[in-house]
Amino acid sequence: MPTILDIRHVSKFFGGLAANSDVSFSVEQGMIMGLIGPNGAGKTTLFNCITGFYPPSRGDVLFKGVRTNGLQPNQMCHLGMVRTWQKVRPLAKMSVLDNVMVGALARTTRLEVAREVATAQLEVVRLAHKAGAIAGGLPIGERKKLEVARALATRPALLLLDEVMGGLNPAESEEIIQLILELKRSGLTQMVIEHDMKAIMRISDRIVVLNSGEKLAEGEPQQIVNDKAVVAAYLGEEVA
Amino acid sequence: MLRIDKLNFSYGDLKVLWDVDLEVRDREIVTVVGANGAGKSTILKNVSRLVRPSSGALRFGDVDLRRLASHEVVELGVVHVPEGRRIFPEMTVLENLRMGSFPRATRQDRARNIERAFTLFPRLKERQKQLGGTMSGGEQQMLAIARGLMGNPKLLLLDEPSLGLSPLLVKNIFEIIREINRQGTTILLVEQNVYQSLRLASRAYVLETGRVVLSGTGAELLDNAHVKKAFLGM
Amino acid sequence: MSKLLASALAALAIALPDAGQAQVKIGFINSITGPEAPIGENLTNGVDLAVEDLRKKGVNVTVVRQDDTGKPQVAMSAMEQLATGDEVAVVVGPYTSASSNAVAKLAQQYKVPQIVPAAAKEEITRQGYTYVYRLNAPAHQYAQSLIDAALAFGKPRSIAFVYESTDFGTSVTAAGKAYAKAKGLRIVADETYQKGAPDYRSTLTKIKAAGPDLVFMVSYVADAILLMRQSREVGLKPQAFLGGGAGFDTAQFESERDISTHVFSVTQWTPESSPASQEFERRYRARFGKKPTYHAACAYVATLVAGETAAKAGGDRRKIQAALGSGRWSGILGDVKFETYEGFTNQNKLVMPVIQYQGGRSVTVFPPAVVKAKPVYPFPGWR
Amino acid sequence: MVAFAQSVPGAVLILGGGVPALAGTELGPRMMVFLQSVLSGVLVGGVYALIGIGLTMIFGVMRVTNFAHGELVMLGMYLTWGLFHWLRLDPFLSIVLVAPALFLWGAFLQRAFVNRVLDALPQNQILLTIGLGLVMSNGVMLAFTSDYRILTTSYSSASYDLAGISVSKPLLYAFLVTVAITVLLYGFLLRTDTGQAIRATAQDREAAQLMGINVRWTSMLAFGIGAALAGAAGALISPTYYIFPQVGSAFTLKAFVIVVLGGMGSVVGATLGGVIIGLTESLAAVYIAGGLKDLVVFVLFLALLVFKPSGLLGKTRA
Amino acid sequence: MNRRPPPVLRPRGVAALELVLFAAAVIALWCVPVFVKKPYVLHMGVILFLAVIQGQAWNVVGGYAGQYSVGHAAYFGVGAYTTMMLLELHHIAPWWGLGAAIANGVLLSLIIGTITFRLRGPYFVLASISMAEILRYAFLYYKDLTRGAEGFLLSEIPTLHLFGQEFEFVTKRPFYFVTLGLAAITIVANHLVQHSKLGYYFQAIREDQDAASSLGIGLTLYKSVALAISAAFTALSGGIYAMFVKFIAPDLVFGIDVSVQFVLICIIGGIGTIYGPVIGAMVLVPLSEVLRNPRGLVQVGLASPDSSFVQFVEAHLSNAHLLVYGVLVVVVILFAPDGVLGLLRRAGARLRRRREAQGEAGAAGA
Repeated sequence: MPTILDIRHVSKFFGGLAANSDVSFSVEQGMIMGLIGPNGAGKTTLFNCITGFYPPSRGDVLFKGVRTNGLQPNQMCHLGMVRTWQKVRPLAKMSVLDNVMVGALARTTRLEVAREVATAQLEVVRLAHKAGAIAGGLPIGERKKLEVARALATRPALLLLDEVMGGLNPAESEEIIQLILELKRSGLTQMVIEHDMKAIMRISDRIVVLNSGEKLAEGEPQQIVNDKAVVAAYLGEEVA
Repeated sequence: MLRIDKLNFSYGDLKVLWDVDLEVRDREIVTVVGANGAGKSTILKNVSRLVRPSSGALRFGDVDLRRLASHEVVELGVVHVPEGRRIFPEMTVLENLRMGSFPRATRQDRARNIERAFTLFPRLKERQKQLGGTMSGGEQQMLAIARGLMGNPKLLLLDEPSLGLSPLLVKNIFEIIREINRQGTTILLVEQNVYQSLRLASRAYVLETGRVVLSGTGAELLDNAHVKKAFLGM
Repeated sequence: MSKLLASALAALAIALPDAGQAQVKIGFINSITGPEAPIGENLTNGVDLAVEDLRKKGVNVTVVRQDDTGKPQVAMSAMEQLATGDEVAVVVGPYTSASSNAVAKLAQQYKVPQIVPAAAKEEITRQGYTYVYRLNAPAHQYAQSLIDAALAFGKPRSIAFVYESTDFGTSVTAAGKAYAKAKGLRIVADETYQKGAPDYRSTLTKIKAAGPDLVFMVSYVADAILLMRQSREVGLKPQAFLGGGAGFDTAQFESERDISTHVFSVTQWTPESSPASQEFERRYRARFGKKPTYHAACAYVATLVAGETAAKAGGDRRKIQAALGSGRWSGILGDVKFETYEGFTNQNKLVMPVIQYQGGRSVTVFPPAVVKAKPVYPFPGWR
Repeated sequence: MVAFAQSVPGAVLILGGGVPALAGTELGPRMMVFLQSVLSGVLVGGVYALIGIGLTMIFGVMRVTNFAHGELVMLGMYLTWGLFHWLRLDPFLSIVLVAPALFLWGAFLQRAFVNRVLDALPQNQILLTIGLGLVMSNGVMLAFTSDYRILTTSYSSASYDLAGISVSKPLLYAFLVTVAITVLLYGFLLRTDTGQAIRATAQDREAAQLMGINVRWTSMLAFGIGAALAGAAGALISPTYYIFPQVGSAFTLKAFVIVVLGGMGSVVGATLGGVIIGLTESLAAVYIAGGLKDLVVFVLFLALLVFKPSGLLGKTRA
Repeated sequence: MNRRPPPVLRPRGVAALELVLFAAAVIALWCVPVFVKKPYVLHMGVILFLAVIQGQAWNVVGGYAGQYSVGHAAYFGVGAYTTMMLLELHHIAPWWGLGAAIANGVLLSLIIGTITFRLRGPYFVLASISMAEILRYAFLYYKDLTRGAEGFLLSEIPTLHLFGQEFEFVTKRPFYFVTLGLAAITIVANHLVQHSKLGYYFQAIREDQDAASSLGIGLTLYKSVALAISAAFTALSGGIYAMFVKFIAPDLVFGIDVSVQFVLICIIGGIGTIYGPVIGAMVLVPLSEVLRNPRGLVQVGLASPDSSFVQFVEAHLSNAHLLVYGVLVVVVILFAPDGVLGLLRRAGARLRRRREAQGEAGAAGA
């Protein structure tokens, strides 16, 4: 499988503080890459560096083989990379359909086309029955789905999901997991930040573990679970 | 001393805590462990009245905490050392400490408490004129705890004191927590660092997605396989 | 609140219409509120006295008052209202140059005779308007009288101008600069300032450094006082301070003895000018408890002229216009006649006396024909 | 944040920075003009600083941009004028009445209005305070008409002579009182528990609550103090200014320029900003044009917003 | 029991009804001068329509795109001065002048946008105010170019020859028709913009700039477009205002109160809606006019000249219109942040719910 995203020695400093330091890994087309780590490990910062919200302080991000440092998020979107947010950001006063249409309009200027795409995406996330509702009024589970639908409507090649299951009840989480797996089957590459370990172990093809901004480990889920360093990062050191 | 019954809490429509029961007895160290986002910090915020619960009872001794404002809880002797230290960055170490004894009743002990803080954390004595914001993470954590102690707490709520600290410092902090407890302060500790905090705890609760799934003495839980599973998803 | 209520009730009581008699309706646009209000008050008082006199003569006048707050656009809508809504026969006012000029255009358009009592801007009577009559002397005379006086008293060689960036300030200064140049005076400073930010110390310091023999200032009330205060502060000491009318010729300015003493100003009228004027001053003082300014005198005369003419013409605007053009009146402003000369249309020729504040009151010091006291020149310095 | 460095940079520093440019020449008339305008600028700037400090207190503690700040200055001016006019109370003495009155008024405004929009969109806060400003200025206009008022005291146009440079007495008094108030305020904020509680609230509202600080109360206090400082500034400039209902809006804008210049929320920054704006106005009036001094201030402001958005002393802007 | 149906998209019928109502309103207003001859009524109409245009214009950038400019006087003033100066100094007829006004407004918006769109929140507001103030001071100072505070007084508007007809801009009538037409056009244009990709993007930017950016929306580009559209209409209204009022000066057209008024029209009516500015204008314009000039009521025939209300207002409240604005803003922000329209909508929803509840109760009873 060809590489779609290549992260090379990326560091991000805020003042003197390193939120990411020297992180490297690559994501292959069609896979699901899990990104985990304790609070404050720098996962969201890395997402921000990849999607153009921050320029990396050092290192390069290559998307589809092109160096994208310094590009703006909207340019990244047009290149085919889109993200969701840990804290959902619905366009609160717009309807659900309008939210998704905004995403779809990245690829068309015609509203009818965008409406069709959006309606289809709402079907995919099973939110079609709420098309006319105001986005700000949805319960959290549906807002998370809306985020995904809106991102999908931009027709991405790579989807970055930031804690899309956070705050959901088990049934809702399961629904999202099925959705992610379905998207994978349709060939979409995904990168997933998640705290629900059960879920991330189930869906990921590979996992990168960040700790205090550095890459601690990378491998398949089973490798990660048995990695001493990872266990220590999560449970604290076993001090004799 | 502290009794939480059937506590439910939501951020907007995002439900974070489901029917949490929790008890802290005099002189105990009680630990709440759980993964990120499990709702540990939210319990503490409910106790210190930074947030308002949807339902449930919160009692400190005979006092119904639900009737009080944040600053009144502090005056009762329940002091919350928040996650991320939250020291006042533009104030000196000494000023930060002084703020810790803002409640009128504690001001008379100010000098003595500052002495105690400097004994516990000699580092702070060296840095007393320095601005809080310019100190290292470990120093800030020490300051945050020291500042909490300035309010003569009967019950100290500690939120993730080990977060982002080097292993050596973590060990140090845990020793100090034990010392504080030995001097007579009851402690409710919220931690990610499962092993160390369980080892410290008289009793502990395991929180998973907003629910208490396990409780027992620290030692019991250390041996429980479920704990590891809850954290690593195995 | 209770005061408001009381007057609301009073309003109810007053609201009974005068029945019977044929009336003359005069529109009066004035700066009743706003920065020029202290001057506007003088005009109002003048109009009130004129109405009294007209009633005595059997002319039953109704004055429809409009406040333009000193703003031309408000004055214009007031004029529209008077012309089309209230159907007045003739309009007196407004006070400020900017407002008068704007209203003049409408007066011409709606064919409503307008008598301008005290606005200086040259253009008002230079545009060939046949319905606009001006009682007072225009801007260039302010400047000419003052500069002539200074040249008669001493040998100034240079002059500095400080003026408010308003229509009035700009037009008087423009005329002043032209006249100063013609008289061989060197212009060493030309400084405008904005109303509402009254810190002129830097500007005045700059002028002090330029060392002019004459300092010519144009401003409305509050600024005039502050300009002189700050001149005193920074120790500005020319041969003479020339105040271009308006704010420099008010009771309030006069009462600020510390700073007004020895300042020259120019005026359209002084109480000393004739026995009739003295009588007017006496009446005015008795009625309003203060000294009348030229604004009051001008408004008084303008209203008398308007009322009499309108009464004779039976309120017909066209006839009033004709009568104003051909009429001749005499009173406290001397002889009034609206003439057409040197590019002016319907402009009353008025000699502007120069006054100086001496010992807390103003005295006429120029031209020689009307002099009442000796000028103090050069400026002896601040006390 | 109500930021405090341990040292207080003074106007002396600025004077010292400006003079050497012309050093070596004799005190010719040009030098005199320069020094005179620097001096006037610094004196006026001191009073500006007081207005700015008031605004920055309010912003620092509540994150509310108070667009009615100039109107508070205006109220201070009218109160002073009234006390002088009816009771013959000296404007500088009247501060002891004006500042507490404005304190109460500010605390009331905070409690009754501003408090309700603390969590609203920033633009709604702005509009609310603009609305309050309109109510204040036009309420005053209704009560007092829009006439310009002027205060005449025995020292209205008096001055000291300092080696040929004139020092306006009322301005000098105003400056000295400003310095005294500022020093008292610094002392209050740095040394007292209440003052420190205000700073703590500004730096971290939630953490302050956890220290047992009643943040609702500190917010009211901060707004009250901010208003009192604005009122005091109004009283201080009354003897050298004129007073009319709309005088406030110019001060609002100026105060914002000052506060942004110094870094929003920084008291030291506001002090510095006030003096810089006073100087800029004064020098611009002399070396560019009197009619352009306000324009120069705004251009400076925009340039700063664009190139150094955190202000001269500010660190970050979240 | 019947479960409430899921919310559906607005049916086409509603849109059609809206169109019909809109057209009917415009036609009805168009006929007003046939029946009402009083110039004062037409005068009020013109002021009202201008306010509608200004509110619509501000709404594009402030209401839809969420960029709270409190410096729109800049575009208004530039529009007014462009039209007036071309006419007075170069004898260029105002219909060309208005085109130039729009062009200058757009040009200015690009400059201002470049500077201010880097800023957010209060900083953006302050920067926008500053830009208008800079222009005001510049127009006051450079009097060789602008005549400074003296301003411009319109001499005469040339006769317009169009379709073989002559139009004289002397009375209020032609202004009434022109401003009514433009107000209608503005509303339609705004409606079209909001129902296009642009409109969607503007709203997305308002709701969440970061989210919008991540969805492929170039923030600077689309904010600039919104500002340019807004500036164009504002400049146009400025040009017409100059022609109508016949006098302009820097304080009059560049003042902060002008900018604030534009915002108020939208806030009071309902921000970010097509009819909000219309309602806002309908509330604000008559209100301020009655307070400023209560005798207008007499002219319109709504009050007798001797009525105590007129006398009272004249005696005490003639300068209170800004006070009332202030009170309105405070009340609206505190109690009806969505404006009058939002209030009406909420009341409507409550009524509908009550009726539904009654219907259900009735059904249950039967």
